[in-house]
Amino acid sequence: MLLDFDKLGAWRWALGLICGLMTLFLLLPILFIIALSFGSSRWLIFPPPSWTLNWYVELFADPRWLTAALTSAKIGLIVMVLSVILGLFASLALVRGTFKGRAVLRAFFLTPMILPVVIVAVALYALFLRLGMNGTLTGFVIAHLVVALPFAIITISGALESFDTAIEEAAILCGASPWEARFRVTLPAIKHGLFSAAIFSFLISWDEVVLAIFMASPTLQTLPVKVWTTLRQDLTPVVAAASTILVLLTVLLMIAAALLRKGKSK
Amino acid sequence: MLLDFDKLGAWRWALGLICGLMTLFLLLPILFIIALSFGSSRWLIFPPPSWTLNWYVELFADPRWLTAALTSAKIGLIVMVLSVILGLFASLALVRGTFKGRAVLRAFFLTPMILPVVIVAVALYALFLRLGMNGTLTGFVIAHLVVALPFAIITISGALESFDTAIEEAAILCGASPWEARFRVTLPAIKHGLFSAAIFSFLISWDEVVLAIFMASPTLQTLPVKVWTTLRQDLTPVVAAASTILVLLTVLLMIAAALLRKGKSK
Amino acid sequence: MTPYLHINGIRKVYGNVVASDHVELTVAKGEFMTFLGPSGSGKSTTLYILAGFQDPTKGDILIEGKSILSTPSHKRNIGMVFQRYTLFPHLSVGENVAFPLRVRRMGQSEITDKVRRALALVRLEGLEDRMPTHMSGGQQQRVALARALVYDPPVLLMDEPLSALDKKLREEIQLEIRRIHQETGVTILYVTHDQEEALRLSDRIAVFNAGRIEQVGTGPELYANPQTHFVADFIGDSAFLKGEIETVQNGQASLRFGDGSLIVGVPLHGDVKSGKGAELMLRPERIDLSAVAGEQGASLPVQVQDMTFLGNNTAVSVRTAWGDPLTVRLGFGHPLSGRVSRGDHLHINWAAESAQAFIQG
Amino acid sequence: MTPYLHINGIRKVYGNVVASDHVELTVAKGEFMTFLGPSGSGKSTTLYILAGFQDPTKGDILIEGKSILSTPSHKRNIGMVFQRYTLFPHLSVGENVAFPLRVRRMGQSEITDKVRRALALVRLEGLEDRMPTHMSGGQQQRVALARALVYDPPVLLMDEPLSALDKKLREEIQLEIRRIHQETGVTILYVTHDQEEALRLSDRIAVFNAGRIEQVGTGPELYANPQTHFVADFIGDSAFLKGEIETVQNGQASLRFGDGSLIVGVPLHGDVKSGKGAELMLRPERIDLSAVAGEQGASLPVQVQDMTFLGNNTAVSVRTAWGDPLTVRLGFGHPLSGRVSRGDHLHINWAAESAQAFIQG
Repeated sequence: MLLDFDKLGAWRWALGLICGLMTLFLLLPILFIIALSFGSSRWLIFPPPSWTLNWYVELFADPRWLTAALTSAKIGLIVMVLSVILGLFASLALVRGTFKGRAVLRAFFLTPMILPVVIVAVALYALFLRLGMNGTLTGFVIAHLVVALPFAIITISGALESFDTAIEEAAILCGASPWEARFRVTLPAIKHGLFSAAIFSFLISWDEVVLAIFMASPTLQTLPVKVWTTLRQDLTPVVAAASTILVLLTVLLMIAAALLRKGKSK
Repeated sequence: MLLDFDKLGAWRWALGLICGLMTLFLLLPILFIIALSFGSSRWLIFPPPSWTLNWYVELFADPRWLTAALTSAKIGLIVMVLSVILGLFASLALVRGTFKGRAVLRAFFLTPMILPVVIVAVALYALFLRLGMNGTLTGFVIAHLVVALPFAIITISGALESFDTAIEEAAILCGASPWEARFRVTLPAIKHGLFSAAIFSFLISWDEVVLAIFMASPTLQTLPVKVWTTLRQDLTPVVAAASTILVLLTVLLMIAAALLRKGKSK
Repeated sequence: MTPYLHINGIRKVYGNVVASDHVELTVAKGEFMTFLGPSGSGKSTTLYILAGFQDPTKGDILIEGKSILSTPSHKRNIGMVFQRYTLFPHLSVGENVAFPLRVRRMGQSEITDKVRRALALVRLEGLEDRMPTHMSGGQQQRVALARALVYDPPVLLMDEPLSALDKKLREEIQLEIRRIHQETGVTILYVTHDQEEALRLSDRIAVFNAGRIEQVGTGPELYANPQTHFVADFIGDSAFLKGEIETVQNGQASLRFGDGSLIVGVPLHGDVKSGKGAELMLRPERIDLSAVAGEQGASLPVQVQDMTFLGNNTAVSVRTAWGDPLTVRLGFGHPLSGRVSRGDHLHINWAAESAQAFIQG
Repeated sequence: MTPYLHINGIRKVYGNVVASDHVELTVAKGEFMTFLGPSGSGKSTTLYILAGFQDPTKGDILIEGKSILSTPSHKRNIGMVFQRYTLFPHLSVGENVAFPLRVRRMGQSEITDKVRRALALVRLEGLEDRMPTHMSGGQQQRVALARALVYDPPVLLMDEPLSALDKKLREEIQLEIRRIHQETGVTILYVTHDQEEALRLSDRIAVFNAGRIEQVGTGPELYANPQTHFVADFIGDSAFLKGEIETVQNGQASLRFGDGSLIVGVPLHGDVKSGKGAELMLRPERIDLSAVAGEQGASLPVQVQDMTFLGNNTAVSVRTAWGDPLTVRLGFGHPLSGRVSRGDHLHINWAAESAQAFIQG
């Protein structure tokens, strides 16, 4: 109550400065790319002389882009399912278990979050070279699962922690077996956490580029890799169109996740 | 109390499976790289015929590696300082302010976390092309600040939210001016949050590779970029040595952050 | 009584919500004044306005005749103890208490001396080096009290400082607060929702309800002579019986009840024009339960519903002939104690002057 | 009394901590038994062992002579209401109450019928479609009660079910629980730390302290005849005066106090060999304050320290000649009411048989 906007004083200016910088360096360039994807100039002249959907037509006509997008979606969906299932089991053991070394195990599950992604990529690449898994769908899924799982575990653990075990105990005293209680009471109660974990896992895979570059083969690459490699060769408005689609799906899914969280707090 | 390890049952097997997979795909490859960095074989034969520190000697002797590491450290430190300062101001406004649009502003500050990093990189690259800032230290700092700031804001906001404003009010009624109260009471009380934010911000910059590749010039590149480009040309044990150093610093800083958090909860 | 502090028609509106309205009160120097009321009744809002954390929508606050509204919080020289624990977590107990003196740029030797005396006042001598996180809630609130008093503020605000403590500790610190009030002579404004705490501590009590002060007075005054139904209900146990006003003469009413009983000569509060319905208020300890109607005073027949042994007394739930429930307490040694059964037809008797009636709103 | 439920020498150890020890109790069918004690006294641990959430380190639990320890929780057919709100958040009130019947694979028409009757029992008729999150805490605990009773369990466990509710609501639901106990005849084991709640509800009370049962009995028994200092202190108000044992005869002691006063004929509890020190326990409502020493019974001179008006009585803090403090309550109409001043020299008088003495441990 000490700080309403009229009394912000110096904060007000600092806040304005940060907003300005963020808008300048983050939002404007991305809006700029989105605008270019609808612009008629092949040479990315801004502002565009006129508006067109040509680059989207070109994008969808090119089977390589479509294949990349489908690959991304396929990998993302598999990662999502595995990440939620494994994350649920790991979270149950971490949150509910009383065995020793629980803290160590939890730290271990979160290591992929803190290791430099380029090192994870190099390490997985070296392993997959031996196993002959580079350029395979399995390789992609495992690589993305390794980075997505910590987020799924954090999200599901959080939901489990805020779920009072007394409710599960009540279900058991009501006559439900421990397994029945978990399936009929605990899982429905943490479903928002499971949905969030699913969305995060999909997005992490959908947006990931470093690991994907290492895993990719000429015949199997994800959308971010295709954007990356195309950019390296040639700055065409088709890349802007592909980028726009990537951003669009990301933002839509994040809004869905936010609405989910809001629905839960009601 | 319903689930101790002896009663884990099926969870136990699931947990064992996940641990096994994570160890196989994450920890082993990284330990493997660390081992290779001490192995005597130039051709990365495993297990190494004998142990050596040669690759570290070579690494530190090569001025390009040293320059890259210094560049990484310099950028990381600048990003750290700016991220904590800007993060503190933004958090104060977001947590304490009562103005309208606070939720929107908070969502805006967190957008860099959710946008695909390759798109952020493309967008910043396009902007910096115009501004002539690619390959400059300023460019690097701004790019990394954009991705580090959301984490700093989350960490500092969390610390501020768990700090009871009544304590600040008590300081004011004791005779401290609002600014004096903030500096003598609020800042010391959230110092753990500030330290965490500093460590996170530094690490994000230290480990980041996608933005850095776009910003890099032949004369100015960070350690992850150097690892990346060297790898593309030639798989030498020097890369393994550099990777080991990257991982080591990351893990040390994360342990420091964890100890900090533990000290706070005491 | 010299009006040292004057709360002059304070009104505070948040959006569409009126948090307090027409709050008017004078407090004498050295008085212990308690704001008593349920949560949301405006008592804390009034305290926050005094502290300067909020500005009133209307009205003024005067100390010794001068408005303090334009003085910022940190220059009002007012002490305050909060409901939540507000010790500075990174400072030791000694440094917490020294804080108000440090911001006043006092010399070190004077600070050391004053801190020692303030800690002695709250009976925590020698704990200067303890950290707040290693103290119990009761000790923390004592330190907070020492910190609020170390700079000798003329006015001390206390916002439910004991509500987080358990009963035994609360009563212990209540005694301490009373002693400290007597020793220092500071003017205290104390907010609580606990009527027993208010009765224990205060010189006078202002009863808040729905943003307004319903009545101000000493504890015995409020108990013996409540002016409104709310005050009668909030302070002390009370039973209310619904009836209709038959006649009113000299502020005394005759009430007719559902079974035709007539009770005469009851002091009546409220605006008679607003209706014929009224409630008769009885204090349980002034009601006597007996097998026959009392010869003097008033009496009504009742039937016993339930008995509960409560240690030092037995609560007997009875019901009047027209169905209103009330509870009578039989103390140890009462002739009927242990001889009442469910379903018994008995009488409640009371002295006419101990009852009051309130017009139904 | 047929011993329907038998808690046979339960001991529970967590690591180095003994949570409960030698807990031995029999409960009759349809009895309302309360476990009363401070937190950490082992009362909840005993309840959890009954529920099957924990296994005892030693001892057994028998229902109708058969051990239930090897039966898993979900097959014990026991009902339980928890301290925290445990309604299933994703199910409606009706589905919450139906849950125990669904896991028992009961037919839909029977379920509908039983749910309606269970909700009627807790006075929430027709709220089947409400979601738990849209209900008050009191309503949620009523639904939890309906869910725990819908499958007619012979035993109902209640673990401080009212502790999160405010006083008024608590008393209201206490009445409901009493009524439901009478209507259903279920055997109830009720855990609480609130002695008034225990006295209101229970047929018998088991007083827990430091993992053991100190005494079992009806409320009036425990109040009139506490066997230990702890029980005397925990149930009802009491004052303790420290003295030394002069002589003991037939279980009755003569006590000598600091000022030389001798009080004779006090029933003595505890092992006399363990020391000469003893504490005299007096119930405040059995003490009379007067200007002169009583002619019958026992008497001690005291000096008035402080008075507090508390509505239906005035608490007078007095101090004995050797400095022990105690509080006497003057009810309305007491001859000294309103005539006591600080510093007055008065006497406390009591009937000899109303006091008890406990050996100091």
